[in-house]
Amino acid sequence: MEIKAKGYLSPLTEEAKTSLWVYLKEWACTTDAKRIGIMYLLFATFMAIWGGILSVIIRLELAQHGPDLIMDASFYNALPGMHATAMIFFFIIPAFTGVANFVVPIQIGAPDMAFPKLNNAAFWILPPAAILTFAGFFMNSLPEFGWTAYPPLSNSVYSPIWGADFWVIGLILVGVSSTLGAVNFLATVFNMRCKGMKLFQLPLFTWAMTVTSFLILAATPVLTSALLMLTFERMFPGVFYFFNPAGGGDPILYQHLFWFYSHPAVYIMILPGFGMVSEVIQVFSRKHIFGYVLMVWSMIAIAVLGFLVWAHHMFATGIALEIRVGFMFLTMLIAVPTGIKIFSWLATMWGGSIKFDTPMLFATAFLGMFTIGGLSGVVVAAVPVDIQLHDTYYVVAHIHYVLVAGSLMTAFAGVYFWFPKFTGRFYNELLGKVHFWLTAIFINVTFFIQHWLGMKGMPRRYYDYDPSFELANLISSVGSVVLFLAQFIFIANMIWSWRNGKVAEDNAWKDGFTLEWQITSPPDHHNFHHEPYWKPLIRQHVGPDQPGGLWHRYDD
Amino acid sequence: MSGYFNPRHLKRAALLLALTLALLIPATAFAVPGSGEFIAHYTENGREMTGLYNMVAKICLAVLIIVEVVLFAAIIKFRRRSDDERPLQNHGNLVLEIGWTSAAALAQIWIGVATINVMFATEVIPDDIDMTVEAVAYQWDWQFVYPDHGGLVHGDLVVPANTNIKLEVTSRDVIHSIFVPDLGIKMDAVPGRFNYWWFRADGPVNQVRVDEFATVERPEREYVTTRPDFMQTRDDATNKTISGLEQRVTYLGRSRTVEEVSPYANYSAIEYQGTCTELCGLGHWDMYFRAVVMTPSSFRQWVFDMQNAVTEANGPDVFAARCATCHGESGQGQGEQFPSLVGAARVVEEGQKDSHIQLVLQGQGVMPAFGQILNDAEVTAVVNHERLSWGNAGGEVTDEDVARVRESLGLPPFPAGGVEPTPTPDLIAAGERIYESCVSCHGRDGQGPDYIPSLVNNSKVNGDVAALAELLIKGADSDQWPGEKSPVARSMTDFQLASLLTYLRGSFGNESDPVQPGDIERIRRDIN
Amino acid sequence: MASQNASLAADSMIGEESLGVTNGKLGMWAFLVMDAMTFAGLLAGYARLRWTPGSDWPLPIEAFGFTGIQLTALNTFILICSSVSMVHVLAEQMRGNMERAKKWMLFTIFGGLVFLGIQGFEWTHLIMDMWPYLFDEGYEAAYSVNFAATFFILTGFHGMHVSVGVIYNVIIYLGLRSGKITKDDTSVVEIAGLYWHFVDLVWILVFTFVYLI
Amino acid sequence: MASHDATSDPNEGWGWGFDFLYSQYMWVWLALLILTLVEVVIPEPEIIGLSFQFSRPFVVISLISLALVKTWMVAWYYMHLIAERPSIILIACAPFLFSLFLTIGIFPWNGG
Repeated sequence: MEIKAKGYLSPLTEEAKTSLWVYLKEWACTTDAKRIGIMYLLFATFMAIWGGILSVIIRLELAQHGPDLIMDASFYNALPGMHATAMIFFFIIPAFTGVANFVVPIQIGAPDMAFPKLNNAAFWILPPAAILTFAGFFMNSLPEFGWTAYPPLSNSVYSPIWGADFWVIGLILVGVSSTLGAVNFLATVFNMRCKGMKLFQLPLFTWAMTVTSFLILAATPVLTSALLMLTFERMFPGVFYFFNPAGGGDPILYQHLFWFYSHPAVYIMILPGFGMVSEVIQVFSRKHIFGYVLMVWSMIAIAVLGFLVWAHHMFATGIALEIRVGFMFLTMLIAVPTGIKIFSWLATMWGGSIKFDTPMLFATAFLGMFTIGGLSGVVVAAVPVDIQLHDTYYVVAHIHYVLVAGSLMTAFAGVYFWFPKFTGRFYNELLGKVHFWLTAIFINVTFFIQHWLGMKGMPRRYYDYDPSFELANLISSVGSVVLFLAQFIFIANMIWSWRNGKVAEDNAWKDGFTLEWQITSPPDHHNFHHEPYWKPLIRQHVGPDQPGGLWHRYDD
Repeated sequence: MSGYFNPRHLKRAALLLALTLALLIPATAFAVPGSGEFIAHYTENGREMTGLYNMVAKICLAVLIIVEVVLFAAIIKFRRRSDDERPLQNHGNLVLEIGWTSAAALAQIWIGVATINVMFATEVIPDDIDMTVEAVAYQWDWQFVYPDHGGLVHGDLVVPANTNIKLEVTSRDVIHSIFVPDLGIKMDAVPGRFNYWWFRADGPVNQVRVDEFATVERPEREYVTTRPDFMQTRDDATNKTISGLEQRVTYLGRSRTVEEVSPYANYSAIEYQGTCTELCGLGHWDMYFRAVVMTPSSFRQWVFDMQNAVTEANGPDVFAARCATCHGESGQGQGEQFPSLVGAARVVEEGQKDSHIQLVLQGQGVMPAFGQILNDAEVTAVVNHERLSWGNAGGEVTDEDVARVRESLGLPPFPAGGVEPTPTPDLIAAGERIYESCVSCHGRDGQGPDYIPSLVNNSKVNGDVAALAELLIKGADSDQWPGEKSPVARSMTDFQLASLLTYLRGSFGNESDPVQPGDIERIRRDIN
Repeated sequence: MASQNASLAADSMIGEESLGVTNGKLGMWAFLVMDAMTFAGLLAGYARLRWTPGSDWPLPIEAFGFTGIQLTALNTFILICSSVSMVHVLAEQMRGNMERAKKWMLFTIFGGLVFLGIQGFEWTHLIMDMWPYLFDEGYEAAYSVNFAATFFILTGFHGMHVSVGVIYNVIIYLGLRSGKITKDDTSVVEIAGLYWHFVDLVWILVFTFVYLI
Repeated sequence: MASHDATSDPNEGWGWGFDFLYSQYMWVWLALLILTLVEVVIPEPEIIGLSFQFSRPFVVISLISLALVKTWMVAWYYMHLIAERPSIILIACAPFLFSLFLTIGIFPWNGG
């Protein structure tokens, strides 16, 4: 079999040209950030299907009152945690890391990442971590404490199962993988920018990845330390009682440490999406971003404030009133930079020339729907309201509006947007549009009704519920099944278009202005044939008759 | 720009319509009629929180509408019409940027200040707490302890209305969270610490309208809620006008079946559903309890009834409620964590009786200790059920065995505190107050005008209690008493009637035995 | 290969657009940020467990006794000396005195090993003599069991870092001895030094919080 | 200025010459040792024969500030922050800031 491929996809050695096995080995050992990025994306796709299957099982069980699909409550209890773990740690974060691996070095004009071998290692930590994390499925000992793993439920007394130990170790490994990735991104962005590219000239996606890497670097280790303590408590019962009140420990301490990571993790999962949407909106509106500097600073503000709000996940645990007031105010403050970003995107679109291809459709729908998730976040920031809604389906609706309508939709926007660069071919526009409409509509069908369920008092992670909630749950379940099935359109589109799509030019969307659009599609092994340079864009206000960056008005 | 009836434009309009449907309808439903709202209506604090939610939601809705309108306007107005279009560049507008930053900040400060007001109003525990209830969670049920009432222990949260109640929430094993949506109660139950919550429940709103004997007009309560729901889950408690149990819970999970007649049907009460909201293991979804709000007099009656109640322990029922979640309905167990009871050495061997009892009382590993959850009779019943069912033949244990093991382990007896009859002076004091409404006919000394029978040395008063009670409950139109004897006791609680009778039988020179509320309960049951 | 080209290119690209340090140094700093936060999580947990009212926490001075503090003060002294000798490795290497650099490196490794040895002795003493309840259910803990637990996890996690640091330094030493690390490869030694100094820095905090306060 | 420049001439690139640097390292070393001794004495003055005890708040505050001074010295001189650009100093300060947030947020104020 002969491997025919262009650009970075082409085999490096003569041997690999004829042998698929050697070619695959070449991929597995690659240090090329682009190939590693594609591997991240493939891995993330598999994990997304896996997490999706879990979520559909959950929804099917809940479609009707009474146990029907799963007869075993203990299996059901494990599912929400496993779904969350798969989606957060093995889908969204690796998916964004994948796109960033491909795009960030090119956007800053670098031939590769700063530590190519480390990059490969960081990726290869993930599959074994995934196997460990989900080992419970093969061993019939699933951890049943949700993805939050609050002790004492998760300690060795109440979860005396091996699956839980493997899950904890798996999560520590994921943490190591993502911190290594973050170290790499920071070194790359700070040290390997091409000539002329100052920090405040960086494309917004690269900025987003920089801020995200900082978040990962400072937040993930705290989760690691909490999980270390938990592991020791599990392994040596009778000696370590960090979180077990039976020995003077404090269950709330774990929650503090956990949320000190897991709140910034929310921004780890959404900031890259913000960056992607910024790129997509600029290109498809033919306008530069509105208020670039404020956009960057609002990202930094979100990141810093993100470290100061973790206790809003714990308002119902009985922490002191004054502390809750402080955390509430800081939480509400986060809405300010987020609002700035939303308004700036709107202002970017305003007065532009907007072309609604699939990436732009996803970006637009993201704007409309993420706002719902953001505003329901303001609602649950108010302490008395939050206490009532805590651990109900309202919170489920809120996080899914943020993570599905936010992270997932932006990831789709990004993948569609850079697909011509990844493969040198266009995706099928019709399939893309069908995929978009099904996704956008059924996200609302699935998750909107859950706000209502939460306000009526249906708690989360319930195997069975009051029959009076049946209709709403049925609607949500139907929505989730269609939403899940619609994603196969996307996968089919990607697979089909990779071989048969329309061939894309270098600047596939014609209006791309960042460096990745100035090189071949797909890029060659070392990205740039000549040392690139960056001509500073004009970031200040531009009058109607002055030249303005790449697209000044011809004449009207 | 070509004409408006260009088919391409029509197609785009259809797409826009679809986008509108996909985004705007659920979006506007976010905080306007149809979205549903809080159901925490039946406490003062709950109404404050609902009001706060409504306010925040309205602000958010306004922001949402602004964003969506601008978004749609941009979509419609600035879509690309020709390929060589080149828009005017602008890279920012300082005034605009400062404007929306400060507007967002101001809105947040507004919400924040309003929230803090509500927080201090609802969360600071007031000094005048009338009653304390300890809510103890365990895997997987609740236990409510009433330290003010002799350490009474009950599986449902029963409280008097219009009383400041302080809940002390804690857990025996893992983290749970108590949640009564209608009353706006939510607090994590963390092992090793007490969390506090307070509330003042409305209770049965129409308690005074007993059939035709409506005597007091009470204004209808103004509820903060005005928004209709697009889907109704439960009946609105405010719309009921019947006496007795105004609203009953219809679903209590799998381990508790909802009885045909609620155990609280005898009291003037209202029932709400309570649950656990923090993932706590296998039976997390099955931790329902009733939150019952009673009129204060009904509550006194209930306390008395509970203190005098003799529960008959039913082994299979106890097993279904406490053990079946893990060990399976027929003791088959689940996986390695939850061993099978069928043929297990501890369960079938004669010599392991004590160790079987000890395991139930103290628990082991995942298994909770039932020593403070089940009383001796219940432990005996459930142990015997396990030893004699599913083909097991392990020999019976007795209450004495359980008491002996409990003592040898140094465990405190359960339930703590004793069962005390209500003291007679209390009954007389209460009865004297109730008699005030009889004075107009019977006179302060029991001797009214000629046509009213005297109560002094009256054979009915001093005779059979059942007949006397029936007379007062049903009324009479007999030869002896022409005209009608009012059914004054129909709307009285057991406690009230018992105290009235005790007063009558112990005053005006009468010297008959006092009447306990429990007697009245039995009499009422016989009458019906 | 791509990686070689990339690293060559990376080195040649240090200029006004970079932070003025090598990729490796920047990467090590980023790694140290992460490591510092891990310790921060453990130390913050320690603070909470210790100062929760009713925690029954002994005063470390009394719980460890005179020998504990004095022995650990000696250990701190050894680690600081080892740290300063690491500085000398770099200084001598920059001057081209590779023989001296090797000697200082040996001294650094020796310091790390002595530190580990003393800590091992201390752990054994504590486990066998002070806290017999750890392995024998017949004994009762005299004070909060978290005192021992946090002690083990903090000093243990730090000890793990020292061990890794010793191995790292041995690798550097072997590189120096075999001549693979020449006087031009200062950045390799400097990065190893960063890690070693960080271990010292964390020990200063752990020593203060766990033993002294 | 940075270390890689030093490859051409070992005596250049650090900005202030090696002899000075050498002595500076040793001064810092000395200071660290003295501070360590002071740290040991503060909670237990009996070690050097003093018969009084410092008050608890003084012990806690002084020990924490001494530890911070020592860590600063190690980072500033031994880890060469003194010779780095502000951006690296910023990176180095970030975990300090965040762990401060963490500790303050986690500390059991009001009994946790």
